[in-house]
Amino acid sequence: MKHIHNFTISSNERQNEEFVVLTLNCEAGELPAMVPGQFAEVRVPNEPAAYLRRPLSIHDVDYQKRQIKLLVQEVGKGTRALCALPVGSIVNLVYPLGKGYSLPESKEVLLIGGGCGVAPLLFLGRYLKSHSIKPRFLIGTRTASSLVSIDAYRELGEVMITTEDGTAGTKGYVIHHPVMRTETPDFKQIYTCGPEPMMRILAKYANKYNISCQVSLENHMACGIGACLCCVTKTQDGHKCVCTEGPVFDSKYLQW
Amino acid sequence: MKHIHNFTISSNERQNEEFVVLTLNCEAGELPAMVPGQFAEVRVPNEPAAYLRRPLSIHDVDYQKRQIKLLVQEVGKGTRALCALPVGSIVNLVYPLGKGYSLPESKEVLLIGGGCGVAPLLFLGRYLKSHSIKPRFLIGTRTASSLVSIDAYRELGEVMITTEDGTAGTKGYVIHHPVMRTETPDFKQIYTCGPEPMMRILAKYANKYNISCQVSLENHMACGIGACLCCVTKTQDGHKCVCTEGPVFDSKYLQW
Amino acid sequence: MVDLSVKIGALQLKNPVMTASGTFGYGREYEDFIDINELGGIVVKGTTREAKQGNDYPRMAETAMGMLNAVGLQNVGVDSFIKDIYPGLTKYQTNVLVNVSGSTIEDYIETASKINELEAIPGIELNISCPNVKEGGMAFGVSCQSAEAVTLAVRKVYKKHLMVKLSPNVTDIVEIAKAVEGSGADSVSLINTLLGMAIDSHSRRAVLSTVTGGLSGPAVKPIALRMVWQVAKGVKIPVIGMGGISSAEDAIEFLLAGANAVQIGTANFVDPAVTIKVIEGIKRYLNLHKIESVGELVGALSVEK
Amino acid sequence: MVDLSVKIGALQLKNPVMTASGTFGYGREYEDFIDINELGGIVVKGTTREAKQGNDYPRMAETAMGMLNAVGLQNVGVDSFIKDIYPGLTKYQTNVLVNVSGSTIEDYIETASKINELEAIPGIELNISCPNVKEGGMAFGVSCQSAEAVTLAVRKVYKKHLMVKLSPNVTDIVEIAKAVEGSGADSVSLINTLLGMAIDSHSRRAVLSTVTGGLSGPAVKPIALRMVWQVAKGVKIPVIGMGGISSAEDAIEFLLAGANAVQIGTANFVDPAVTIKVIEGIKRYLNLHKIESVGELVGALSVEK
Ligand SMILES: Cc1cc2nc3c(=O)[nH]c(=O)nc-3n(C[C@H](O)[C@H](O)[C@H](O)COP(=O)(O)OP(=O)(O)OC[C@H]3O[C@@H](n4cnc5c(N)ncnc54)[C@H](O)[C@@H]3O)c2cc1C
Ligand SMILES: Cc1cc2nc3c(=O)[nH]c(=O)nc-3n(C[C@H](O)[C@H](O)[C@H](O)COP(=O)(O)OP(=O)(O)OC[C@H]3O[C@@H](n4cnc5c(N)ncnc54)[C@H](O)[C@@H]3O)c2cc1C
Ligand SMILES: Cc1cc2nc3c(=O)[nH]c(=O)nc-3n(C[C@H](O)[C@H](O)[C@H](O)COP(=O)(O)O)c2cc1C
Ligand SMILES: Cc1cc2nc3c(=O)[nH]c(=O)nc-3n(C[C@H](O)[C@H](O)[C@H](O)COP(=O)(O)O)c2cc1C
Ligand code: FES
Ligand code: FES
Repeated sequence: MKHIHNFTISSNERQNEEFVVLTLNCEAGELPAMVPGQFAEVRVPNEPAAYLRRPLSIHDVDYQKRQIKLLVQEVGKGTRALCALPVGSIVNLVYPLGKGYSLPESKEVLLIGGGCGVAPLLFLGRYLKSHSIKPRFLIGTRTASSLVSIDAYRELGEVMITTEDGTAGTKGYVIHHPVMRTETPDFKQIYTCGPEPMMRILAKYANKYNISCQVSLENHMACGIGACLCCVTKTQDGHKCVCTEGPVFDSKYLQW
Repeated sequence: MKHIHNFTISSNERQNEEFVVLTLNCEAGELPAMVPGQFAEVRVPNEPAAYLRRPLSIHDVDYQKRQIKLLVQEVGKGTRALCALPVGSIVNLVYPLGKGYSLPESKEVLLIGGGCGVAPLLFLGRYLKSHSIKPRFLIGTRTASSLVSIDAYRELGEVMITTEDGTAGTKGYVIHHPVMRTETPDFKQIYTCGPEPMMRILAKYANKYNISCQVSLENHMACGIGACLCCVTKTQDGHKCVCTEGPVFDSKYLQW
Repeated sequence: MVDLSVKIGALQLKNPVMTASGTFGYGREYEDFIDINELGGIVVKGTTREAKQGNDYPRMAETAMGMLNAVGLQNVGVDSFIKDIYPGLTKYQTNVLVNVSGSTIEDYIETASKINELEAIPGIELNISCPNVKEGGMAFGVSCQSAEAVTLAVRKVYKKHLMVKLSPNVTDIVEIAKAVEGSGADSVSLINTLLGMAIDSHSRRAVLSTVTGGLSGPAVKPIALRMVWQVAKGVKIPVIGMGGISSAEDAIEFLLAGANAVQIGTANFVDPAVTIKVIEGIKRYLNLHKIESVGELVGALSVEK
Repeated sequence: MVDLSVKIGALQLKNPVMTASGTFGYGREYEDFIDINELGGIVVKGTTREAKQGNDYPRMAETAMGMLNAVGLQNVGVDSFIKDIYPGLTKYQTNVLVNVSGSTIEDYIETASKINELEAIPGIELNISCPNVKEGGMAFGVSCQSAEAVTLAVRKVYKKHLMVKLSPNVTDIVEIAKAVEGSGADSVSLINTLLGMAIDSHSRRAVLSTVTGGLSGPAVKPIALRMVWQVAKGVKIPVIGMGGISSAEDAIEFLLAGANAVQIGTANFVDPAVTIKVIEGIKRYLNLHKIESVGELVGALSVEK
């Protein structure tokens, strides 16, 4: 069941130049059950230039504290305004939306994130762990200082890193990491979220090695609930809405 | 010379349910010289519904501290947003605009304010006093709790009050106050700002007793600088812009 | 108790608030947020003779207090609508209208006559104003002759309430409204979206795959209100007003301008419960102003000085 | 150094940023805020044969990211303009265009021929699109025949740059643009305001004394951009784009859509220094993208997928 709830910002932690983690407390009471990969449509308060809501992944959940976390990358007017909100601000969310990641058939999983695509992977890691699956993370960024929440991932499992400039981990893209370069990958399931070019390469990789691959797509959304049909992606069954049929898809289902 | 300056809100003092006094510090340096009755076009920050600037009178000035005060009555989206601004907020002003009140020929003056029309009278009182004219105030409101800044006026001169419900001062409108009801008024100049019906009555009164009367008009403004011609009022010379030819007019000049 | 009910020809609405086609899916998308049965009516997605895949992605762009869309009438087609979707709509205790689109007059006739058979659908909204498909829609809505032709043709096969949705992308919308009135329309609804465009200055590309798209949301309200006012003065059939309505005040403005009912579109995306809030707000307004029936507001605008 | 200069027919602009008529007074209103000489040009207030008192108050209403105005061409008339205002304009080192309005073709001819004599005025903008006066203006701009007639007539008496300002309140703006091109216009500017309306729901009255008025500001940008794109593809003469421009990005979008220059209107009210900021922003953009001349942006929109 989807909800419209007001949340109060209880902390606003800047991670680096681009990223902020917002912790939101639900004013309305209990949080509904959520699945990693699901997202919220967030109303940006006090920003004349952001009329529509902004889709943001559930980064983390604490049902007991009635808290969710959002990891926000500042890319434009709406995300900038959100990242500037002081503690105590009220934000309105429509959530939880979309279909999240599903549990793997094999326990050998690799979670691969790039850019703001790392957002859903924390919640996913926690979720997998609670299902006795040990997550391993492969995080790719431009440079060391763009890495966020690494400590939180480390608490859950092994973290591998690539940076384009080599300032941390392996130099290059995620696909250049040693774990990806062996002819006998030691994982059977990829979960990924990040820039589309990265995910397309991973989808190809997964095909080649006959690995299952769940990708989470970004998309321009107006409603987030399947009503406007703005957010389509091409699938084997034609246009499908990313907001309701996704954002997580099996890569094989997409016309990539 | 008109300016575009950023100001920082250094205090936000709620007077009562409707009124707030904002103290603004000029970030750019020295304040330009201002005349009472002049106004600023204030950009309302973070309010999607207020696209255009809002005209607000200069309520008070402290050149040394580089401070101005605005007295804001909450009547709609823009004024509500301004009254909610926390200390430290930045607001942008185009100012000082329009023609203010001019010095009287006689020293016997009465300053009459109603509603948010009291705003320019504090600055005017101070200004008159600095020109060795003792201001007397007649303030009319709906009810006692709507009175604002009375102590500040008292510092400058005698303050007379009328309230519609009789909860303070004389019961009725300003025109019902004893000072207005004698056949030999002891003042030769009225300065007024307030609801138009009140000012029209005062203009008639002034005509009858051959008293000079300067009124400050409200008006829907887009630019505040004489460029759009939206803010006209009918005068003896046809349509004139309230923002540049006024807001203060000699009541005889208006087609009332 | 104030009376919120209105009549649009033979349609009895419990209140004047409907949802706009293409913004409310088939109703079910909003069931988690509101009770659909509390609405005056819903207009479901634009439906065509054959299934349509719609336009390529990207299909939307945000603009100042509005949005452009270029969905292009993606829908399952009338047959699949009747088989798979209609059964789910019969449960609603409100007026469910189907928005009918087409590229040729035959398309419109075919779709309308099929929907004519559906008991639980008391009316259709004839979309002759969609700016997002090359072949059709808007072409019909921008000339009197073609608007007349398609309305006459559909009127012959469609026996229930025939609402015709007008395009704002015209020099004289009253002329078109009169033409469809003269051709048998039971009511007119307006406005559909205004043809607009968005460009990304840095990539130097059009934002929408179709380059141009339809503008909706608060930005268009002043234009919509003007057109509703003009049309309401020009025709005798009921007028359903829309374009940027996001609050009870907005809705009341349209009623005052002469609309007998309103539709809410884009605002549903910003607040999925907006329709119910608008209904509550209209109730409050009537109580505040001591007006007994919402019908008294219709056309009650005073334009004297 | 990037090259910001553009040519509009015989007009040499130091940059593509002009101000829009009716929003910039006679320039002097902005002298405290910016150096007028840094602008590509200014278009002064709508000028008519006789002085006009304009419409009654209220003349403006704020709307979502925009405003309605119903000024109604208040101006001193062409004779007083020449005597009292023109001398003050001669000092500007930029293109000063006069916006010419009228109710009859004779009005336009009379005003244009008088302005033809003014040495310091290199061009006029023929306003056939003002929606705010009953008798004239827009009536000329909404049909090809009348647009043609007035352009032809003025072309005969006006020898310098003749820019014709188009109305967006039409079904097919390209058709009108082509008609004025064929009648001797040197350039077209667009868009003038869209006809809109505002209502105060509580007083149940129209906000404007004239009931309807002209909509401008960011709200209309998507529509303006679309029209500029269509017109630029349809005519060979230069196109001057406007409608909601408030930033350098906005201005660049219009250039990409095919405008050779832009005008800024309503945004001047929100920020009296906006024009200079837009010029600076265009400069920054060119440097960032390593583009040598602003002319390279004109029509450079990519619409391939
Ligand atoms: C399901 C989903 C989950 C997401 N999760 C996160 C998250 O957890 N953290 C995060 O930082 N971001 C996330 N995003 C991306 C985020 O929604 C966009 O960055 C945001 O909407 C941009 O808004 P803005 O106002 O800052 O940008 P704008 O000023 O509107 O635009 C800036 C740039 O962003 C692009 N853009 C705008 N909206 C979107 C959009 N919806 N999708 C993709 N690009 C867009 C524009 O084309 C433009 O290039 C998610 C997107 C989706 C669809
Ligand atoms: C020269 C001048 C000086 C002023 N000085 C002060 C002052 O010192 N303190 C103060 O509180 N107010 C002052 N006002 C009035 C103030 O500008 C308006 O109350 C304000 O603009 C309303 O904005 P809003 O967004 O709150 O209202 P909106 O939501 O825009 O509208 C609410 C109501 O206010 C009316 N309104 C909107 N704008 C104006 C306007 N410019 N003039 C008159 N009515 C308007 C609307 O018609 C509507 O009925 C002054 C006005 C002028 C012209
Ligand atoms: C995403 C989207 C899809 C739409 N699809 C349709 C449609 O299929 N048929 C139709 O007649 N109108 C369609 N419209 C137009 C709306 O029904 C409505 O006329 C318009 O959006 C103006 O109202 P609003 O400003 O309240 O949204 C669509 C609008 C949007 C935003
Ligand atoms: C207050 C006001 C007055 C205007 N007066 C005129 C005018 O006299 N002549 C004219 O051609 N256009 C006039 N316009 C239209 C503008 O020049 C411009 O075409 C329109 O506002 C769109 O641009 P913008 O969105 O940047 O304001 C006026 C616009 C406004 C807001
Ligand atoms: S965003 Fe509206 S359908 Fe997906
Ligand atoms: S507000 Fe623009 S001229 Fe007065």
